[in-house]
Amino acid sequence: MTSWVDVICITVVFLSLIILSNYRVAAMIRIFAIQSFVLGLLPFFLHAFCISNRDVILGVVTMVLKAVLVPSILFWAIRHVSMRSEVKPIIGLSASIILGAMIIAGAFWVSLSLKLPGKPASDLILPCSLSTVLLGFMIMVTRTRAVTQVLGYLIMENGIFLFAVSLFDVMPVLIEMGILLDIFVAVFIMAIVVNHINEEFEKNPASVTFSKMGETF
Amino acid sequence: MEKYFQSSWHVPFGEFSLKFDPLSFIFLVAVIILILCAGIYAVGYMRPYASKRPVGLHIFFYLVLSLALIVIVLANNVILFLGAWEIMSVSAFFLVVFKDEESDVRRAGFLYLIASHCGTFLLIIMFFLMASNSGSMNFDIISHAPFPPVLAGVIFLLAIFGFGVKAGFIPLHIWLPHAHPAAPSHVSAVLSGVMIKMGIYGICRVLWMIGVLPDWCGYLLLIIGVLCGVMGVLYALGQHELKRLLAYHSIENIGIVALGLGVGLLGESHRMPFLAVLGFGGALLHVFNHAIFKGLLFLAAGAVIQKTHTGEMDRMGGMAKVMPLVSILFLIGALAICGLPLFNGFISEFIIYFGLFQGIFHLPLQGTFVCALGIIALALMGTLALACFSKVYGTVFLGEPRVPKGSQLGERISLWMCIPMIVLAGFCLWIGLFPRTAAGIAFLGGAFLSHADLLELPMDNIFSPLTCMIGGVVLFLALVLILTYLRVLFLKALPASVSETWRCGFSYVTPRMQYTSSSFARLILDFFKRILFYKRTFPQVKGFFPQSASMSSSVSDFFEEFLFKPVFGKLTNLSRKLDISRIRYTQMYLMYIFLYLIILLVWKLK
Amino acid sequence: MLIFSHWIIVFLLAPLFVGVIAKVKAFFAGKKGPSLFQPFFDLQRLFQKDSVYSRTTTWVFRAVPIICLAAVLLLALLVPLGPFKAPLQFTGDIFLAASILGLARFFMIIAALDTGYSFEGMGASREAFFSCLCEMILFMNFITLSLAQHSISLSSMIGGNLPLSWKLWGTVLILVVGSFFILILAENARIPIDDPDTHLELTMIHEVKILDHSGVDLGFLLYASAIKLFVFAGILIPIILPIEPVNKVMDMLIFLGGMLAVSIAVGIVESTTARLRLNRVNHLLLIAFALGFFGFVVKMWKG
Amino acid sequence: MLTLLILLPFISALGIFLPVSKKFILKLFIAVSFCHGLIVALFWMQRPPVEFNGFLVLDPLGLILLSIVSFLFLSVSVFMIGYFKHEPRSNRLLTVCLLCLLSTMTLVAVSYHFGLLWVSIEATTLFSAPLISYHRNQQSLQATWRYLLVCSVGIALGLMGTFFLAIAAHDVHTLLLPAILKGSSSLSLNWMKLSIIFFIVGYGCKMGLAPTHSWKPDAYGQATGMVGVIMAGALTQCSFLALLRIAQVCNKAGLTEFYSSILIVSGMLSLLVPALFILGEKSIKRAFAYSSIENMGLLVLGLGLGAVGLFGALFHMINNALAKSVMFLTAGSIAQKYGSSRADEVKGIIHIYPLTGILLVAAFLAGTGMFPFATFHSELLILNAAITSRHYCLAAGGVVCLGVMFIGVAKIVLGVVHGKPREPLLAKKENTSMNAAILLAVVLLVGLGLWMPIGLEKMINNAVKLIGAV
Repeated sequence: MTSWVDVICITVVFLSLIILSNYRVAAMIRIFAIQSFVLGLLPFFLHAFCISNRDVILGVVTMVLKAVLVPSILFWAIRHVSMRSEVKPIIGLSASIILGAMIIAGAFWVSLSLKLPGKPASDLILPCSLSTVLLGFMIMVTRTRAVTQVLGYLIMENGIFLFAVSLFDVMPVLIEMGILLDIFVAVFIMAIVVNHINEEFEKNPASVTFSKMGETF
Repeated sequence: MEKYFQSSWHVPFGEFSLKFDPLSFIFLVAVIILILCAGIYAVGYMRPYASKRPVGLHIFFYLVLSLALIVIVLANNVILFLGAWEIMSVSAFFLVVFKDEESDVRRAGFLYLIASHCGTFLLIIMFFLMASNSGSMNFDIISHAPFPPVLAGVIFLLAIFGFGVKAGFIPLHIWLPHAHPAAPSHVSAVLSGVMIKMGIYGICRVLWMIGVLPDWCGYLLLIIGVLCGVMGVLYALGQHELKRLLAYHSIENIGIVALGLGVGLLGESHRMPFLAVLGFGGALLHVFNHAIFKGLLFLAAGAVIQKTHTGEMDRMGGMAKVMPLVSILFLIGALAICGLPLFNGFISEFIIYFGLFQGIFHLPLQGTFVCALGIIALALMGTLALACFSKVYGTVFLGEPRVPKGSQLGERISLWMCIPMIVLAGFCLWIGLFPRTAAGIAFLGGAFLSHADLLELPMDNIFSPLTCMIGGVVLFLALVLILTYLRVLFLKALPASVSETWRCGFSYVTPRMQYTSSSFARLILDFFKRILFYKRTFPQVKGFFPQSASMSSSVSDFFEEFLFKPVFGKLTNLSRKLDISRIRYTQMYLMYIFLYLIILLVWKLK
Repeated sequence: MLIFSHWIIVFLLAPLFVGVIAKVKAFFAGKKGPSLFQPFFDLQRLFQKDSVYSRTTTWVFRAVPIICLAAVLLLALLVPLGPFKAPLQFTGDIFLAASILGLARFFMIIAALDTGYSFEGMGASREAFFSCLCEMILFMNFITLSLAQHSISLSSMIGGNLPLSWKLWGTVLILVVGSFFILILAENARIPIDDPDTHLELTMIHEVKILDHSGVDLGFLLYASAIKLFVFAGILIPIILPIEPVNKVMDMLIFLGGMLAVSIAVGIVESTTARLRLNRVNHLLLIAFALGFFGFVVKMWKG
Repeated sequence: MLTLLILLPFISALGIFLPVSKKFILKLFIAVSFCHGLIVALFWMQRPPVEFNGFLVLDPLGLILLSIVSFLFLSVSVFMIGYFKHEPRSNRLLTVCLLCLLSTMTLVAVSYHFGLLWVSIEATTLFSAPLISYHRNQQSLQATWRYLLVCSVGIALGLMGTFFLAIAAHDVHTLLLPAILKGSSSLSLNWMKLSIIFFIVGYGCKMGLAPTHSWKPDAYGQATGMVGVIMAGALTQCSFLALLRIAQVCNKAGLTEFYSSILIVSGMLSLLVPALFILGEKSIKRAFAYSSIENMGLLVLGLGLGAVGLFGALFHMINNALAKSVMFLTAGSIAQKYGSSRADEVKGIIHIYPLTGILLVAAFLAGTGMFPFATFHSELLILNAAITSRHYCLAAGGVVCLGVMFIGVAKIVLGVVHGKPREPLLAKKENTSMNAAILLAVVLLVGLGLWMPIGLEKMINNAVKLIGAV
């Protein structure tokens, strides 16, 4: 079973890299949905042969929230936005990929010196989750559009989730649900704000650049 | 001589501890006299504003300021002192910005507030250094702890800068010439008379707490005194505005006080208690005297300004005929500030001169040299002040009015305004003619400050010359009386006629052709133009029938124009630039977080 | 009593001193010159004249002659005149001297401004300026002398064994004397700083301030300036010549001889040099200050 | 009791979704704030029992924060009476979000589990975001966006920190605070360190510590005054409570040195950065936002310095909340009167609205730590801590920054207060309840500055003991 966990970890990182190398928003959301689905599988493989209620609940809720609801909110958000693709990433795509690879290497290198206590399900969990978090961060930093930033944030969260789900049972289920709910609501509100920003653009297209920031009121 | 008042005050490190000792006594008396006089004066002075402005608020802040001043001189606890100090700064700020629609006034208030607050920060550090040395916030306990020389030096420097802002030490004086003219006159009197003295009080208190300082501190204070004194009076000479001129004179007088303190410090560090007492005593007496005569001058100037509705000296003239009483009172103040006999300024300057000469005789070589420098500077200050005040008195009160006569009919000067001035003038004369009491108290303060015992010192060495000096002055008065009598005798037989001033044959002469204050000061300012940045601008007059032309002269305050303004401007510019280039992309915000995280990780987990 | 004898000497000899200077100048100009007692005649004439006062002036204008005369009379008491010791001497009397002169100067200046005319203003302005420099010179020399004698009383600073120590302090004293001599010329409005005889208002300093005074007032002022010159010369002489308290007649003779010498020196300087341009005067005064300062430095060097 | 306190605002927030009138919403909000305040006041006499298996505990630290929160809501509710008299817009969303915030902030104050702490802090972020965009214009949306994004990222880092802490506390098998404290000897130090860094950066974002402060001027500049108060006074300090909780663990685990060195650096940066930006600033609210960053810097500096500094920091928490309430409420009242709070558009307030003018000056003096205001004492305490612990350069640098800050704020505020008055665009009268709300805070602040109640001192001392700084 451990090898399945390994596979899931690798897949998650790989999908993050693919999102990084993509500039079509719709495609990015879809890949994110796949990534979340893969992550949702993780609890089932964690505790070999003894799948607890807790794992089932966690897995199902994750899949429903992250692989279905969140992507559909994001699709809803970009439906009103005429742009379908990223306008200009700050760093070019190929450069992003190279940088992403370097970040992955860095994350693995850092993980060398950190030893997880107890007996983890897989030794790839820590480096992979770190890589995903950093890649998500990188997406947020390099992309200029609000939706893509939300995506970056979500990928980061996925990284954290990978870490959290697989490692321990310290958290009561309630708290974990709270965490998931929070993230969901965050995305929900972000989507609304993105939408509002968009409406404001259409009302007043002259000020697309956000040049004058926050002075009045 | 020392009395305590203790009460609990429940704030962190706070205790409501008041202490009354000779040092606070001198300042307390000055504060109370001036506050009362200026307060009574204000009753008359504020009357024209009563319906137009929130005078009630003004009075409230005046009372708060008074209370704060009193608490400052009595406070025996760091927190209490600092609290009262802040209250003083803030309430004085509100008093200064009484006429806040005028941009000059606003600027002055702003400058004052930031200067005094920044000074306070230095004081906070200084006091905490002292407190951490002794482990208590109580002044008495602090003063019992021994200070290592390096710490003492650092504390001294902090005190010089922190209190120097309030006292107006050059180059920290820049707020002073703005704030004093901006405020109403009774407030200027309090500001200049006692508030800036709180800086001196603070320095004295710190000196008392530290005890013996290394001797470079004394030299430093002497140099500061020379710089303040000479530059202050030179700047004063270059002013056209009456109250601004008086404000610069405050800097000069602070310089004189610093000279005295410097001598005292030298005496202390070289174990010459007599010299120390002379220096400190002279300085303290001058503090008191300056409070009195500067208060008088500001009040009189306020009366003049209320009458003429302008502070420009070049638009005044002949006021002695319009307001004879005020003119005499102003003359008394002027003579006192120039350190001329009969009045109190003379006494304190004499003691400081005396101390400097003692320093010349008894100090080592560099001490002799610096003291000699001090004497020369003091002499120069004296004559420059004389030039300055003869200019003021001559142009404002004497001669012909430079503007049409009708424009000088402002408000009547009420009795409320006259009585305080008369009282202050009385003090000038009293100390000038009977200096023994005041000087004795000042020496008591000096002895307290230098931890010396007055009874063991040869105080007669100073008191007997002082008595002789007064004898000489009285003789002079007698001579004046005799000569007046003689003159009356001579003139009895001879007719005296009244006519125009003899104009060497010119016939068409207007009052505007009189020497103005600017033209009077020109020679001296020209001589010092390199350090004063004295500029005169006048257009070339062309043709046979030239159009009207005007000439103007100005002195720019080096430290303000070339030190503070550029630095502040640069900082503001930098800030603007940062703000404009403030990254507009939200990504950058995230980038900072990312970098910060990485840096912390690398730094801490390496 | 001593006070009155001092004043009598001053009243009698001061105008004479002026007369001697005038005589010397006349001699150098190849003229016979007025009588030595001419200043007395002038004063007598002024005291008999009636006065005219300007409408602009106030009490200040009228008070000034009195204050000036009183000031110099007080000053005279601080200075030893030959065998007559100074009646008023105490530690720190130099400050009384300086400040009483300052008081007179203050009133002189404001009286000039009181007339409300630019000529007097001009004079006042110049007086204010040059007096700054003079005061510095005065105090510089006082410092050096006081260092030499360890006293700050005028009588003991210039008296005592000072003339005997020329061997020891010769260089210092030469510098002091030079500096002080220039000071005398400047303080008393003599050529090359000022011309007491001219009536070109634009160039004058002292004379122009008293342009509007007349009659008795003018008399007082002239008397005051004569006494001032005399007293200043009286300060200079004991620095150079030994006056011992033993032999009164001898001392008087030495004193009178010294006075004569000073007046002749002043006369010679007045006759042989031209009046300086106004903007050069401060250079001369600065030179005097530098001399004094140099003296101070040398004194410090010698310990 | 605690559960009730948390649920009360939440349930009333749900109630507002029913079709009720504007007036009713207002009344409800006031009632809830008062009830909340009352209950918190009762807690000062008698601490409530532990609830939910030790998940909800009210200790002195929590009580201090809870009282701050409660007071701020109280004064905002009073202010609101006046504010909505002149405001045509609906108050529904605003009130709902405020009530939810109250609920979640109460949760922050009482949660004794690091996971729960995280959840509640994240929830406060979410509920506060819609408040910033209250004005619904482009800038406010932009500001909201930035706030949301930065804080979410920060919170995500905080989550990682929580997980790292969980790994470090592997042997304890729980994230309940008392359990961790008890098992502090078995904590894995390396993971602890990692977790501390993530905590400080993560919750620092929420607090607005430099260099993660950048959302602050935008958000506070856009938020209405009331929201500014809640955010600057309560929300940021909620995150500070999280840092205090970590400090408890660190001090127990012997990581004080490690922890405080980072905090001192953060604190100094947070003093320096606003000083760099303030001089070019034009808007009152943005200036106050910089002042808020500076105060956060002071808080963490005090925490980092420990001992007296810690006492100062806790005292400063209270003072800062009061000062911020004065500052932002006044700014809000000006912004409502003039439609702007920029120094070049508003002039001479003191001539038209004397009381508001005076209050603004008071706000400025309180914010910069002038004497009769209690901020003076807490600033001094922190500076004193720097000097007694021989951080001389720190004290010197801090003083310079505070000085520049003072200059900057003075320039803006005095420019607004004084000068030739310009008529307000929307001529409105002074409003009693608005001014009363501000005055209340002013009076409290001055009162604390003149006399510190014994009970408060005891409570703070208990809290200091709880943190267990050396």
